[in-house]
Amino acid sequence: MVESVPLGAYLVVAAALFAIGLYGALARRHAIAILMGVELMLNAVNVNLVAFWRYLSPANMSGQVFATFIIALAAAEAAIGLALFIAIYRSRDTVSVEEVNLMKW
Amino acid sequence: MNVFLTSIFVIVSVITLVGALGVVMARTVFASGLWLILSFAGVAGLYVLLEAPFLAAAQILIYVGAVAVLILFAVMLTRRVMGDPGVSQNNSQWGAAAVVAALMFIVLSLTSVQNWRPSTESPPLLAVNALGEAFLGPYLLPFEIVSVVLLVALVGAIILARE
Amino acid sequence: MADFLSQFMPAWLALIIQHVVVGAVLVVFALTNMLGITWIERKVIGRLQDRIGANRAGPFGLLQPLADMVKILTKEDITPTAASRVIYNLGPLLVVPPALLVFAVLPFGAGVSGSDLNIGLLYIFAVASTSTLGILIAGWGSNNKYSLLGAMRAVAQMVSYEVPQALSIIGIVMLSGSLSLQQIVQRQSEIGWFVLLQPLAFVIFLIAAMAEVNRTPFDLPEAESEIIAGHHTEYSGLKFGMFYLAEYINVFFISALAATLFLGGYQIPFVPANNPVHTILGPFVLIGKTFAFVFLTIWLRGTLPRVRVDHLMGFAWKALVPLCLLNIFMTAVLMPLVGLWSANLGISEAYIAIPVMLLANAVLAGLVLWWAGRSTRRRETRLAEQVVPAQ
Amino acid sequence: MSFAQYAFLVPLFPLLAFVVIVLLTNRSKRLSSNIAIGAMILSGILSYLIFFQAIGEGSEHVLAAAHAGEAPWSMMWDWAPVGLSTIQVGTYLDPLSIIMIVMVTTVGLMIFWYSQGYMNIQDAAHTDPLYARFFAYLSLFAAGMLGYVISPNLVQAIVFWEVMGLCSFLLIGFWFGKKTGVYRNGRWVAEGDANSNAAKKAFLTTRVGDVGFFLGIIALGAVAGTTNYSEVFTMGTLDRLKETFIGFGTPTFAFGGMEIPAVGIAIPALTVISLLLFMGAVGKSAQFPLHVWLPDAMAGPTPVSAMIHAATMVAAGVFLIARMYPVFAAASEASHGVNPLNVVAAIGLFTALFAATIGIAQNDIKRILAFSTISQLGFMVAAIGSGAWVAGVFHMLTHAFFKALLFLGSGSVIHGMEHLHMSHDSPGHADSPQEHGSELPHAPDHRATPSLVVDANAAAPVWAVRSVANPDDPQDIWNMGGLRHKMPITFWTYLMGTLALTGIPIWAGFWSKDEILAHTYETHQTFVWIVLTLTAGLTAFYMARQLILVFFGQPRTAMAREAKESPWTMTMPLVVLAIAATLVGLLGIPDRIGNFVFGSWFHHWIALVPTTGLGPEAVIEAEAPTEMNFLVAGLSVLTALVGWALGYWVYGRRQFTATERDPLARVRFAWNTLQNGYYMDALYRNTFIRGSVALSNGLARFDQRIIDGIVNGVARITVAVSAVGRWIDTYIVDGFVNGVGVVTEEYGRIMRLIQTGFVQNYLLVVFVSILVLSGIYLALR
Repeated sequence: MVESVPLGAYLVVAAALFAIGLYGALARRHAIAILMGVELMLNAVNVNLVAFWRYLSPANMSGQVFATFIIALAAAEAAIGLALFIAIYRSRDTVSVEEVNLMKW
Repeated sequence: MNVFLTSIFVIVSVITLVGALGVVMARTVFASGLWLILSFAGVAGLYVLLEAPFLAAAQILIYVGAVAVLILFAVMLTRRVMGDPGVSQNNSQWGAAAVVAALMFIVLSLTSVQNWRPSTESPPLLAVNALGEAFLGPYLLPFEIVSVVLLVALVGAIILARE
Repeated sequence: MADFLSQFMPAWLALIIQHVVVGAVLVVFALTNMLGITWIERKVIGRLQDRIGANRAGPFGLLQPLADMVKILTKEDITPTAASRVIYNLGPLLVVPPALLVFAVLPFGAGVSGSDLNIGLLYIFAVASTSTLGILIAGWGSNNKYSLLGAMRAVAQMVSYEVPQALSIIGIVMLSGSLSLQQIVQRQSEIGWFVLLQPLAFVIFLIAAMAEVNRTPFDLPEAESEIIAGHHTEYSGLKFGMFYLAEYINVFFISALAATLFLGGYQIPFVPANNPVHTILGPFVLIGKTFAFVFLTIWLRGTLPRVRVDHLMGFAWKALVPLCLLNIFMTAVLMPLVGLWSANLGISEAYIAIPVMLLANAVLAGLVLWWAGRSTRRRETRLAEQVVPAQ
Repeated sequence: MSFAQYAFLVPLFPLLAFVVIVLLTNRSKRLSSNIAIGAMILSGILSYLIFFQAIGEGSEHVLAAAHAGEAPWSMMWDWAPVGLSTIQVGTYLDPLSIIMIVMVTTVGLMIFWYSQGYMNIQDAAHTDPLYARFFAYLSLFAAGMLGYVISPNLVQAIVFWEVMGLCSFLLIGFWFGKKTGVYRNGRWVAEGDANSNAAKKAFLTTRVGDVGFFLGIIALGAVAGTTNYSEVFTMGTLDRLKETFIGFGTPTFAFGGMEIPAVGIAIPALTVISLLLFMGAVGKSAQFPLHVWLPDAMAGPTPVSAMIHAATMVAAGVFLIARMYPVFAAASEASHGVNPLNVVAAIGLFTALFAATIGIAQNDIKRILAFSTISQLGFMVAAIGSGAWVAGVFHMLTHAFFKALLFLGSGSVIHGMEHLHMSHDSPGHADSPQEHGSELPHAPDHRATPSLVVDANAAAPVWAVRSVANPDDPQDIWNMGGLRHKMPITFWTYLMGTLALTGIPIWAGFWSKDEILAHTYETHQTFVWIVLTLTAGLTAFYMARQLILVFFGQPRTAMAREAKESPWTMTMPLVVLAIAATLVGLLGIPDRIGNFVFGSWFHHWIALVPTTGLGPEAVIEAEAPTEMNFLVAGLSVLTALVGWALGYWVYGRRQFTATERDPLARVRFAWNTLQNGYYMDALYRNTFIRGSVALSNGLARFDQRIIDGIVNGVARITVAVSAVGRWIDTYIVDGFVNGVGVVTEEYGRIMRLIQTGFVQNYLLVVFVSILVLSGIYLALR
């Protein structure tokens, strides 16, 4: 396993995933789509954590532990975020972040 | 063996990245959600390749089975039920965003590709048991805090979402 | 097999061929059973309703499933014009794989399973949880508001009942100290079948499993008298067949899982676990136990009325989940004690664990029933007081 | 069989009782109180078994084992890993904590038993509606005290300490619905919430001390690396701490051969820690600046007063000083600047005298006892501060018994006085609005009868001067009289308690008080000795006043005439406690007298100090027991007798009426001062509350007058200058200025665009910045 694929390959894939997620978070208009971008970024981080765990210190479970924490927190974040969007949608009839501008200036 | 695993890795990576691109390119948010599932599944595949089957299963269970469903649910709830694809899905700064994302990718890749020295150890045979011991041993406090955070998120989401 | 094949070809090809063969065997097995179950269901329901059931095609109507299949395959394949074609077709495609994939870890005999993952149970729940996606997509893709509402109901139900289903298993995981299904079965030969140790969990698991696979009394998502036919309103022909197929495979799998987790799986009672007879007879024993559960689900379908939709969620979250948590707590407290006592007394764990756990479960069940009865009576009294003014 | 191994069960039983009562049996009153009492009995039995086991093994052995962290006398479990260290919980049974659990469970059990009668369980119509909850709180409280006493480190200690704080809040405010009022135009007018206010006051006041306590724990943990007693109280740790300073910079540094004092602050660690910990004790044990909560706390039910203010919570503060005595002593030895023990002694001494004088002028039977408690706590604190820590702990022990007895006795008196209200509604009852109305149809009359007077002004002290006699107040000693015949058991037990408190020989208080006095005399702390002896005399005087006005003479009101003896559930605990209050002093009889009985048993039991070594030999006796000094003893007894005689001379010679003024009130100014507790409440109101308001007002005025004045002046000058400059401005600078203005405006308009209120923009900026920074990093690497 370790011989088949170098660590750098995983890191580059994770970097690409992160960059795509970043683009999603920066460029999408729909709040839920932004959330999806953030989820992608979190996944990229997780891939990094697990890859480093596997390649650098497989005996120590810290990498997996933190990946699990991130999964749990991402789930919580998604729940809260979506609940917020639904609440916003109810009161303002839109989930486009450009139109939710009550706090501007 | 080498070629076989390498090609699986390539396939899984391509699935992940294509899924991710689909998320940010799709015309409708619902389609984005579907692509997101593909990407999540690809990440789970990466975990399998990295010999973390527990995380792979957790990824499928939580991301695909729960988060993605939640997102699709929210999409259904926040758009007119049979809504049109709408105007452009991207905002005005998408060009700058693309440049920044590309630069980010370059910077991250530059730092990633170096001469890592992989450890020759293999992961513990009963990784799930080791993980459980890690949670209830050195990481007890973070574990409990995460539990509390989840509980708070649960309550908060219910309060926010109910009318 | 891979070892044998690798004499003639590269190792990776041998591995692929092995996996393909095993997978194909499992898929054929699942499909055959599905056909059998549809026949059994027709016959049993018929008998329960004082009819004879299918008896035209072949002896005892045995060829009826084939006839049904032909009928379904030859129906017109409709795609609603307003529906998004890709998504509409994706739905049925996504429903079947999870139903088949879970068979990979089911132990058919000692050492006989597609793959003995050491996270087997987690794998099952992970894969099973993705089946909701197919339903959601089908509901959305049909572009029909009834389909959508039905799909949302179905998903809400399945997501909710996933929680008690998974929680009811925790006790077993604690007792066997492993997520591997082979190990869980092994453990049951040492400490006794888990149905004796975890009767409450068994009942909860059965209820939640019925809801997971949308069987009566939890078949609201697809029952005709609810929202038309739920998520598969618009589907016909082969695509409807997919849903049909997935549902029956799920019924079979859930039955097999219940048998594996609670009834000792492939084990023959009173035969030691290491007896080689298990390798040969195991699959048949397992199928026998499985069909007992299949019969139970059909029996329930013939007997019980459907749950009302507003009671559905409350039952999962307010009754089953707390009960599961109590069960986990009880198991966690009692099992170390049982280990201690058996070590002190020098008796096999099973002889202490079974009476202790049965007693504890009985006490817990009694308390819960007493409390539920009391609160129900109170609520009724309160309602009665509201109806009749105090004057 | 080692009982000590199971010491964790001692606090666990009451805790379980609390959980069971709250969750399951809340509806069944009798069952709830039985559960609470049963749990207390179990704890008590276990405590006594541990006690006898400890006696069997010898206190030297016990202390050495506890100190070395050996099971069963010291049990530790890891609780929460925090950074590099781990917070531990466990049990630490040294002679001090063993004697404490025995005392707390004994007194607590008596109080639990008594509470059944006090809350009228035998009379269903008058049973307190929150009866079960009361016992739940009491159980939690007992669990808190027991857990605190046996805790092996300060972290566990503060956890249980705060549990006690919470319970004291809940219990003092137990009758939170009860309204109090003022007597106006011949009837009672409801005004305030004395109970809930008292609860809040107690909670907040002790919190002031707890801040110090908490900081002290943090400081100790930071400096010593642990708060486990067995690790802190080693010679090595203490010696290291003596030389440790908290602060910035080094005390001195060398420069070219010269020693130059450095800039910066360095505070000796031990002194700071000791003083901070003492702050906690000051709050909890109601010492001088923070004593104000205790008298108000009398608003709670009387068993609560006995529990909180006699046996347990206030003793927790004294216990803290006794427990941390090695730290105090080490700080004192290190003698960097302030000597913490002197501070302790000074505060205690002042409190003792101060509270005793206030006690003279109180009319409420419980309030007299409250000030007496403060005074006696001051006694103990002063004793520990002046080095007589064994005697101080001994006094805490005896005081717990006789003060619990006195409080319960006063409760019995009040209960008897309320007999009239119980049989038929009183005017006070009818007038006082009931918060709970329909929910509490049969509120007992403790709840309904106004007992404290409040001013309408919310900022006024919760308790204030009794301006007019209130004929319905069952707690006013002027409404009593002659109860000796009505309530004989109460009277005789009360007499025992009074004799013990006033230090009459053979009763418990005498021996402990005398040990303190003898110690201070023999260590030549003459001033301390004189003040404490004087306090003893004052104690005798106000107790004589109370006893005479309550029990002697003729009844002064209808209530007193109708008074009945309390039920046996209340009198039996009184009898038991009276026996204890009489005999418990025998444990500490000095060698010279009691050689043939116990011979300074208490001293030999407790006055041990661990050294660096291991095993029982490592424990040495800290000091020789203080010997009986007949001069000191004789003087203190004489003072007490003088106090009694004065009390009789002023109050005992003739029959008073209920509305008559106190004979001492002729000295009007002094009387009012004392009755208002030296106006401490008013002082706090006028300093801290009004002070902060006044400060803010002053600052506002400063702002308006001076700052604004400066600004206005500057403006005026500017106007003048600009008139001159205007010419230059208009013709020369204008173009330039306009140019600048235009540039600025344009710039501002462009910059405003950055503030889009559009999250994704900000995110973009964040990531651009990250890119720039990482670019710089990569370029420089």
